[in-house]
Amino acid sequence: MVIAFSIMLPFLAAALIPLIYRKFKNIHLGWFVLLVPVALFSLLATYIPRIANGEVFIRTFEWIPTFGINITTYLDGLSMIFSLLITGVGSLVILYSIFYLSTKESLHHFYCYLLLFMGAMLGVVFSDNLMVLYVFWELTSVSSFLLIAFWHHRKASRAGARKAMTITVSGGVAMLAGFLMLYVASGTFSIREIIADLDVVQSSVYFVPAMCLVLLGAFTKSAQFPFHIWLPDAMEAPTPVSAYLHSATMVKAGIYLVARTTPIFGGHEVWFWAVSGVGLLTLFWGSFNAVRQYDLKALLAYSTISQLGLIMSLFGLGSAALHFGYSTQSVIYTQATFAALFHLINHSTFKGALFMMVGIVDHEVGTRDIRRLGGLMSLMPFTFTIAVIGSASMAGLPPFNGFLSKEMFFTATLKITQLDIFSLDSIGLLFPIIAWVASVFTFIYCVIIVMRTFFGKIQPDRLEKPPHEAPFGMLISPFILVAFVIGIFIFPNVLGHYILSPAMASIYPMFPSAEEMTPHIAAWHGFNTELIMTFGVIVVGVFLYRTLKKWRPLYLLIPQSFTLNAIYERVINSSEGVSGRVTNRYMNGNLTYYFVYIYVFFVTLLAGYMIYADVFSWDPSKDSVIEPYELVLVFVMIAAAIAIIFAKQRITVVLLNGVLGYSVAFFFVVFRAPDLALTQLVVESVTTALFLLSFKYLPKLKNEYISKSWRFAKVTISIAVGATVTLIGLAVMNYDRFEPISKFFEDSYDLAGGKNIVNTILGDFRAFDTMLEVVVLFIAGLGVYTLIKLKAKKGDADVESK
Amino acid sequence: MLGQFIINLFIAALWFLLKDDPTADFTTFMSGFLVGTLILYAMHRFFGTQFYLRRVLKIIKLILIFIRELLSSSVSVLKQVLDPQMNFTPGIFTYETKLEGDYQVTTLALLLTLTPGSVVMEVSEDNSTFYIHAMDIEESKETVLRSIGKFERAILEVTQ
Amino acid sequence: MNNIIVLPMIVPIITAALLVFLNNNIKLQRVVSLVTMIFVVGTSVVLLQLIQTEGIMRIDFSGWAPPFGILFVADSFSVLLVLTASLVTMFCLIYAFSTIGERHEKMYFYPFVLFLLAGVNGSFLTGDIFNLFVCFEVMLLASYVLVALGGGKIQLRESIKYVLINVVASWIFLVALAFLYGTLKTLNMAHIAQRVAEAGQDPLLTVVALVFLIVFALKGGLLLFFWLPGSYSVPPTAVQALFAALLTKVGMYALFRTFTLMFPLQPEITHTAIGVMAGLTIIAGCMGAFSGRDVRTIATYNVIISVGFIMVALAIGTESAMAGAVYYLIHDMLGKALLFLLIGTMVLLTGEIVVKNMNGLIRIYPLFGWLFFIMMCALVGIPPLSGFIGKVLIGQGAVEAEAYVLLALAFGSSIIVLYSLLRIFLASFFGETSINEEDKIRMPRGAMVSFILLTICIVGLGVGAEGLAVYVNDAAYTLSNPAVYIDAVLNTNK
Amino acid sequence: MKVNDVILKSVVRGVVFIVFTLGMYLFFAGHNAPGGGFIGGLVLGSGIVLLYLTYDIETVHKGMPFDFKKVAAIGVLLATGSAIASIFFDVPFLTQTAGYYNLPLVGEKHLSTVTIFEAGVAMTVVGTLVTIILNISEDD
Amino acid sequence: MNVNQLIELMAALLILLGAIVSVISAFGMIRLPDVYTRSHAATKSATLSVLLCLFGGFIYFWIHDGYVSIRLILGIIFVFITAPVSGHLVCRAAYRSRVPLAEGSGDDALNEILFGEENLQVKEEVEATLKEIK
Amino acid sequence: MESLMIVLVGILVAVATYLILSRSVIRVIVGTAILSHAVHLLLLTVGGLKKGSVPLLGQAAAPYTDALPQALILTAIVISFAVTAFLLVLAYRMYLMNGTDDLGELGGSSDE
Amino acid sequence: MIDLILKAALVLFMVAIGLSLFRVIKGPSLPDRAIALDTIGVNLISAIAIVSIVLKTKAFLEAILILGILAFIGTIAFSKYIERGVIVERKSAD
Ligand code: NA
Ligand code: NA
Repeated sequence: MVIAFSIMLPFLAAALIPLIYRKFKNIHLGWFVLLVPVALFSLLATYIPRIANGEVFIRTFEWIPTFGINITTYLDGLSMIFSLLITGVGSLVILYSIFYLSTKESLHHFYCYLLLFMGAMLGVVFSDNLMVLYVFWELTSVSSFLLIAFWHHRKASRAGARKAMTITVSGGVAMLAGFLMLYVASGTFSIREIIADLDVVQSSVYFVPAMCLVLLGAFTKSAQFPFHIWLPDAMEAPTPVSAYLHSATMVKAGIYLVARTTPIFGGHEVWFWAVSGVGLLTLFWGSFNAVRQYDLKALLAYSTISQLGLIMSLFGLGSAALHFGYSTQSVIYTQATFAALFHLINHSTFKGALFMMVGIVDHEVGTRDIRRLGGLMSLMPFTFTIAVIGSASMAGLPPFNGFLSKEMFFTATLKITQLDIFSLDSIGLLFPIIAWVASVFTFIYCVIIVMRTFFGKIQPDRLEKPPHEAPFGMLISPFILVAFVIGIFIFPNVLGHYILSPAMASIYPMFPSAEEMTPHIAAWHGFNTELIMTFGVIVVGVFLYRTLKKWRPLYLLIPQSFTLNAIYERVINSSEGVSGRVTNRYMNGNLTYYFVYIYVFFVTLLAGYMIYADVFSWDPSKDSVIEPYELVLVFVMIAAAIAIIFAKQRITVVLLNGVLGYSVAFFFVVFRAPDLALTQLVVESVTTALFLLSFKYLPKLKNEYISKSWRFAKVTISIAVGATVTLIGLAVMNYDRFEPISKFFEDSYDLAGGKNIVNTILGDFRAFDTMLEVVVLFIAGLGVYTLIKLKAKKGDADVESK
Repeated sequence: MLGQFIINLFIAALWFLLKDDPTADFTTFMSGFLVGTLILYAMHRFFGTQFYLRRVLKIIKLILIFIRELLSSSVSVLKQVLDPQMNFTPGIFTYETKLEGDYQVTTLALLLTLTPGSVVMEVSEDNSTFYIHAMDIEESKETVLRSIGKFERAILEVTQ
Repeated sequence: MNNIIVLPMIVPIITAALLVFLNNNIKLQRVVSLVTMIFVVGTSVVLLQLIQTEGIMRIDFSGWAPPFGILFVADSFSVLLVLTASLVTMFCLIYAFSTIGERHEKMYFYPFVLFLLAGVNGSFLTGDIFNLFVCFEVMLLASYVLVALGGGKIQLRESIKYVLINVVASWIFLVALAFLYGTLKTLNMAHIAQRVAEAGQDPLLTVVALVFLIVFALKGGLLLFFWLPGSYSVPPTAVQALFAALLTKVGMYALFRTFTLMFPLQPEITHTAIGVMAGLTIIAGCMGAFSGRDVRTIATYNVIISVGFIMVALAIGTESAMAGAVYYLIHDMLGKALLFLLIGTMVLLTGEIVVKNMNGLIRIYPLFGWLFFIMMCALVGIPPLSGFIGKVLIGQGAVEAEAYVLLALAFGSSIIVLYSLLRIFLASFFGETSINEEDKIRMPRGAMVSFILLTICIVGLGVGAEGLAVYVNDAAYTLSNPAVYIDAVLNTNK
Repeated sequence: MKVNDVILKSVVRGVVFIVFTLGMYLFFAGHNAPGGGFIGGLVLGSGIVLLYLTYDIETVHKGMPFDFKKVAAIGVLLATGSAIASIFFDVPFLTQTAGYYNLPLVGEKHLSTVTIFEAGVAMTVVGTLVTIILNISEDD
Repeated sequence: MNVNQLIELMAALLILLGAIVSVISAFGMIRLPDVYTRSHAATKSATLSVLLCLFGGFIYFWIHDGYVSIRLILGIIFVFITAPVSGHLVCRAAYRSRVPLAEGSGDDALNEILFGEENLQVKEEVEATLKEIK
Repeated sequence: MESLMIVLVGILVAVATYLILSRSVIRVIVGTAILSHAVHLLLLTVGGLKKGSVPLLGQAAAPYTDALPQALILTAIVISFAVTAFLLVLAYRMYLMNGTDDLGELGGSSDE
Repeated sequence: MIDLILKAALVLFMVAIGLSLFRVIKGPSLPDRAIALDTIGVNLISAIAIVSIVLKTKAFLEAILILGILAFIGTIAFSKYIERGVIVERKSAD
């Protein structure tokens, strides 16, 4: 109940915002909003001890039980980590935003979206039901969209929002498909139930496809290569949003998903390679690209991508432990997962601080471009402190928490090379190498952040505002985060025991003891390979930073048009172009073309199938005799019909049509249908009269010039259509399995009191048809009336029909 | 004329009712009508007008005249159609009629048009002049004029 | 007596005919048509409830037992559609009250709308294939008039294309009926199903089924949708919305009945064909929506996409796909009506149709903008809005049937839907406002009412999906077990 | 010279009665012989059209001052009304009742609601036919 | 062969005669030189043929079935009355819409009355141009 | 006779198709009219031709020809009449507004 | 015997219709077509009468009268169209 309340509270608060906004105009809306995450954080924190004791909290509320979609809230170690991050970082970000955003902004929108996001994110991590998880998952995309587009008068904001939404929702759709496969394989949407009955899923044909689809969802959300391209553009959002969604929480939803489904998919080769491979690639690509950025926020965005890759790859490495089932050996590989969880938290602390730092700089000097920044150290000492601590932690330097998890990451990559599964023995060495190279780049951009912003010469003329230190309120949140950065370094095992260990139990539910998988974290762990690697990073990093000017042009060697972003734009644009051209080509507004498509389809489908199934049959023996006068009439009709084609004058066309109609009437006579004959005669006459009446307003027939090939096509299509109808008709005539139901109507006199069978059918047996046919006629008559009486006024350029 | 006819119908109906026969049908009614005709004939002088069936007889006479004309001149048109040389000169001529009133004029025009060899193309606004198209103006003008005379007389007889 | 089944069709007809006498009293016309719609909606709800207790209901007109007479059959599938169609029509009428204008109202606008609905409801309810043709014609004739009503140059130009294609399609329908009668010698849909089963659907019957496929594909916009984009973008907004909500649905409904009830026995031919057509429809719709530059083009191609989406369910044919299709049909009627009402109102307010020429509407009309946003999310299938559950169930069916290509196309299409609608939202609602506060056109009050009601339905259908689940499941069960339907119709003891 | 339509007008004055009589006959004969509401309506409509052809719109309208749209609407109401009436007697929709009624003066007669239905059909046909032809002719 | 059969045969022969007349007049429709002459062939001979036919039919039903067909009689009367009106109207319309008489036609009493003024105008114009040329 | 009628129907359908593929609206409308003729004949033919007498009880002896298709055709005739009437008026209104009845010249792809 | 005669007559009527059809197609003037069409109608009347005899039914006799009416109306309409361009007139001002 409490958990459900935690999910609901932000939504309720969001709903109340318009009210509060109107009531308390002179109090910053953020203060009210701040209550929500603070309350939730405190509430959740009370659960920490019980979670650490291995308790879990489950509760099910029925939503759509018919289709197995129920809101099952589930609080365990894994969701605890994330929920604490969401509410904790959330509190700090809102506090920060109170000083960052002026009351002139449309705050009610901002906080509404933010609360929406918070609720959705809590929903994601608390949901056991895959469908409900998906519901909240998409809600995070939506609220993220709204937040990115917060300053929607900016073109870049709109573009960024669109890109983010398109990519994350696409991933979500793929994930949905994956979930559905899991459902079909397992018969349940409950993650716990799936895990409880793993064999069924793992032996199903859907296993690998489902895994890949779920990963697509995770990778797009967590900005993994090559889907990361939305994240830099998402930096158009206000900085608190970037700090919150696009570094601390939402982008980690993908990681959460990977962690959550590791018990299901982990241990499979595809999972291992996909998660760790993509993660490592993202780690490298993000750090590599961060170095070339001039915008501090863009730099942080790429750094976030890179760090997310790091965490992702660690989960991938850790999943290998599941391959063996439980053994003491496997515990070694679970360390990677532990490191992942650890770094997840660490990253939130230092990256949150850094984002806020950048926000402060932006706020106070009006630019984030490192080419215009410099020398701010003395003017903004507190901000500088935050920057140094955050960057150092990110670079993996002691005495900050980043150092600990970074070392553990190196350990994991080194350990994995020892495995002889998944062909790791041959190419496993790539892991530590790439990890190291990426760390070098990480080091470089961390140095860039600090050096280019706070050292060097100040350039006041290139800044928007005269620089000075940020107001106190704005500094509170980053300082709290920085405090965590240091605090965790000092007391890592508190975190390990109370927070990380229960999460390990969630990821490896089949392993008996979580304590066993919880290593003792120590800053000093001997003079080992990892430490050498760290030294190497520093040495090479410093060297490369010094020579940055010399090798930076190397980035230019990658042509602008080959960046992923450019390719994305190009694919979108060119497919838009192609789609437009193709669509306009066939939907060209010319009715004749449409008829050609229809007829060609008609002939292809029907004749095609008839040839395929050999449906032709013809048996004239049952036919009635052909009287000579009938034959003559048939020829008259054919002659009239063909003459219509060649007729030059419209009146000829219409009169010949009349001849056809009269001939049809005569056939009705010959074939014993008196009512039809009467009706047809009158109707045909009236129709002909209507033609003549409307000729007053219609032009004379023109000589239609048509090319030979088009005429040939027309003739071919026409003959094909006619032939198809004829062939089906002949086969139909030869089909006599069933007796017509009409015998029944021959009792019309007894049943309906009429001797004219046709009339009794029309007036009684099928009177409903007649009733409606009268309605049809009436509509047509009324329609003709309105068509003539209600004319568009001339010069009335109504947009309605533009 | 109409009055007499209605009385005749009335008598027939009376007869029909008086018979009080459940199987009464059209023949009963016809016999009643016949009886009525007899009665009317006996009493027509009281009405001060002609016996109405006399006019019916005249109508029949008119029709007979017409049918004879129709047949005789049909043959001539058919001949002309089948004549390989097609030796005739069509044309339009006028005719002043003595008849007056819409119905008289109309009847004459109908009869004229029905007889082959002539079609009434226009009637002047005062209903006095017919413009007639003739198949063979030289030959048929005479015969047409002769028939017109006959028709005019017959029509006058009927309507007076 | 089950006479109640006929009310959703006959009451609109009678009202329409009565309104002809009131054409100068506009207020009264509005009241009467609204009351009629409320009545029809109420009747449908009652009917839906009755079916749950009494099973499939039918009314044999004049008391002639099937297969000889005409009858209406009410199962959950048809009544759900009747209910939705009537609801949507009611909302569109409310919209029309404040937007359509006196000229149209005096020219029998309301009667034509009611006739349209009568045709639609009749098509959903009839159990006789020839009567289906007649009901189609009632609907089509009304739509012909509505599409051309009061039209200028372009409206008439598109109208004639629409009418001509549909006329040809109708005559092909008759050809199909002739072939059907020539082979099966009966017209009652259940009886047809029985005879087809008896004959084992031999190839000739499949040919007949394929002719019906072509006919209903034309009507439903499945692959043969060429009439659709032009005609959907020219009439007045209320009419556009009605068209978008109702017209293709009737064709799709007929396809469902044809290939689940009457000709279900050669799925390797018929359902494969439907699957291929559905896939191509999705692709074509996506291309159109993706490249569209004006709001109407984007909206109309979205209609085409959803046709493909729903037909994927038919091609898949599992029970969950059927349930999904039912949900999605309901969702799509509501959603497309709202979409067209909203974009029509955008055009009305700005006098523009090209997306990039409208800007910043959300500042002037905030609620309007957010309703658009919600509608967009619903159409994309973002939970917990209406498109979600249908999409999930269809996807589930696709997975069960291992129809991965269709699954990919169907799910992929929602991304294009998103992309295309985002284009509108971002460009037209977001961005700098180009209209001054003073110059702004007042939002018609009735319009807002209809938007809000439709949005409530959309949200309600998503969040309260369970509320409909019992009906939807029943509908899906009947669709995948035609014997239930056949038995209900041909069992004369009832 | 102005056109003199004396022949046409005189003939039509007589002929139109034949047409109307035939129309009525067909309408009533329908149940047992060819005919019925639809054909009857068509023939009656043709008769009215014949009048319009012979005379001008105003003259005919003076003699028949109907709004033919409303005639058609009444027809629809009659047809649907006779159908829906059965609902109130708790018999299936569209059920036609027929019976032998002893009417004063006319005697025992076979009367059926089908006749009302067919009358509705006929009126709709007449109304629609005339509406269409008149409106096209009047368009300018 | 009894009397009835004989009469039936007569009726059939009447019909055949009607058919022959019809074919000949249709032949006339093809052969004759202008509308007016063709209308002679059409409206009259065709009328004659239909009358023969209907009369034959009337007799046949009367004799064979003992059925006096009021409808046939009405039909005969109707055709009788309306056929000439049709012929008259079409010819008049043709003339007024300036369909020319065939080459080699004789007098044309109508031309002057209907188109007199116009003809005069045309004549004046022609004379004026002739003067100019001179 | 049935086969001959089916062939006739096929020919009419072919002619109708040819006309429907024309550019002139009048030809297309006449095409639809011819198509409806063809369809009515087809409906009549599938019911079987000359298999019985006129479906009037008492006036002819059983067996009667299949009356059901006749009733269907009657309905179809009425509907096609209604449609054609509306179509004609729509066509000329369209012509008066657009100044052309040529479907090729009308143009109008949806993204104007 | 009678049957044979009647069928021969029918064939002749069909031939007559065919010949008239030629005139409908060929024209050249509108009145030509009108006349030819009228002739076709009248020939159809005869043909229906004969078919009625052949089929031994009275069911089609109404058709004869109707056809007569229609041919008449049609011809009036046609000739008015030819003559005045309009079919149904408004009361002329003078
Ligand atoms: Na009838
Ligand atoms: Na814009």
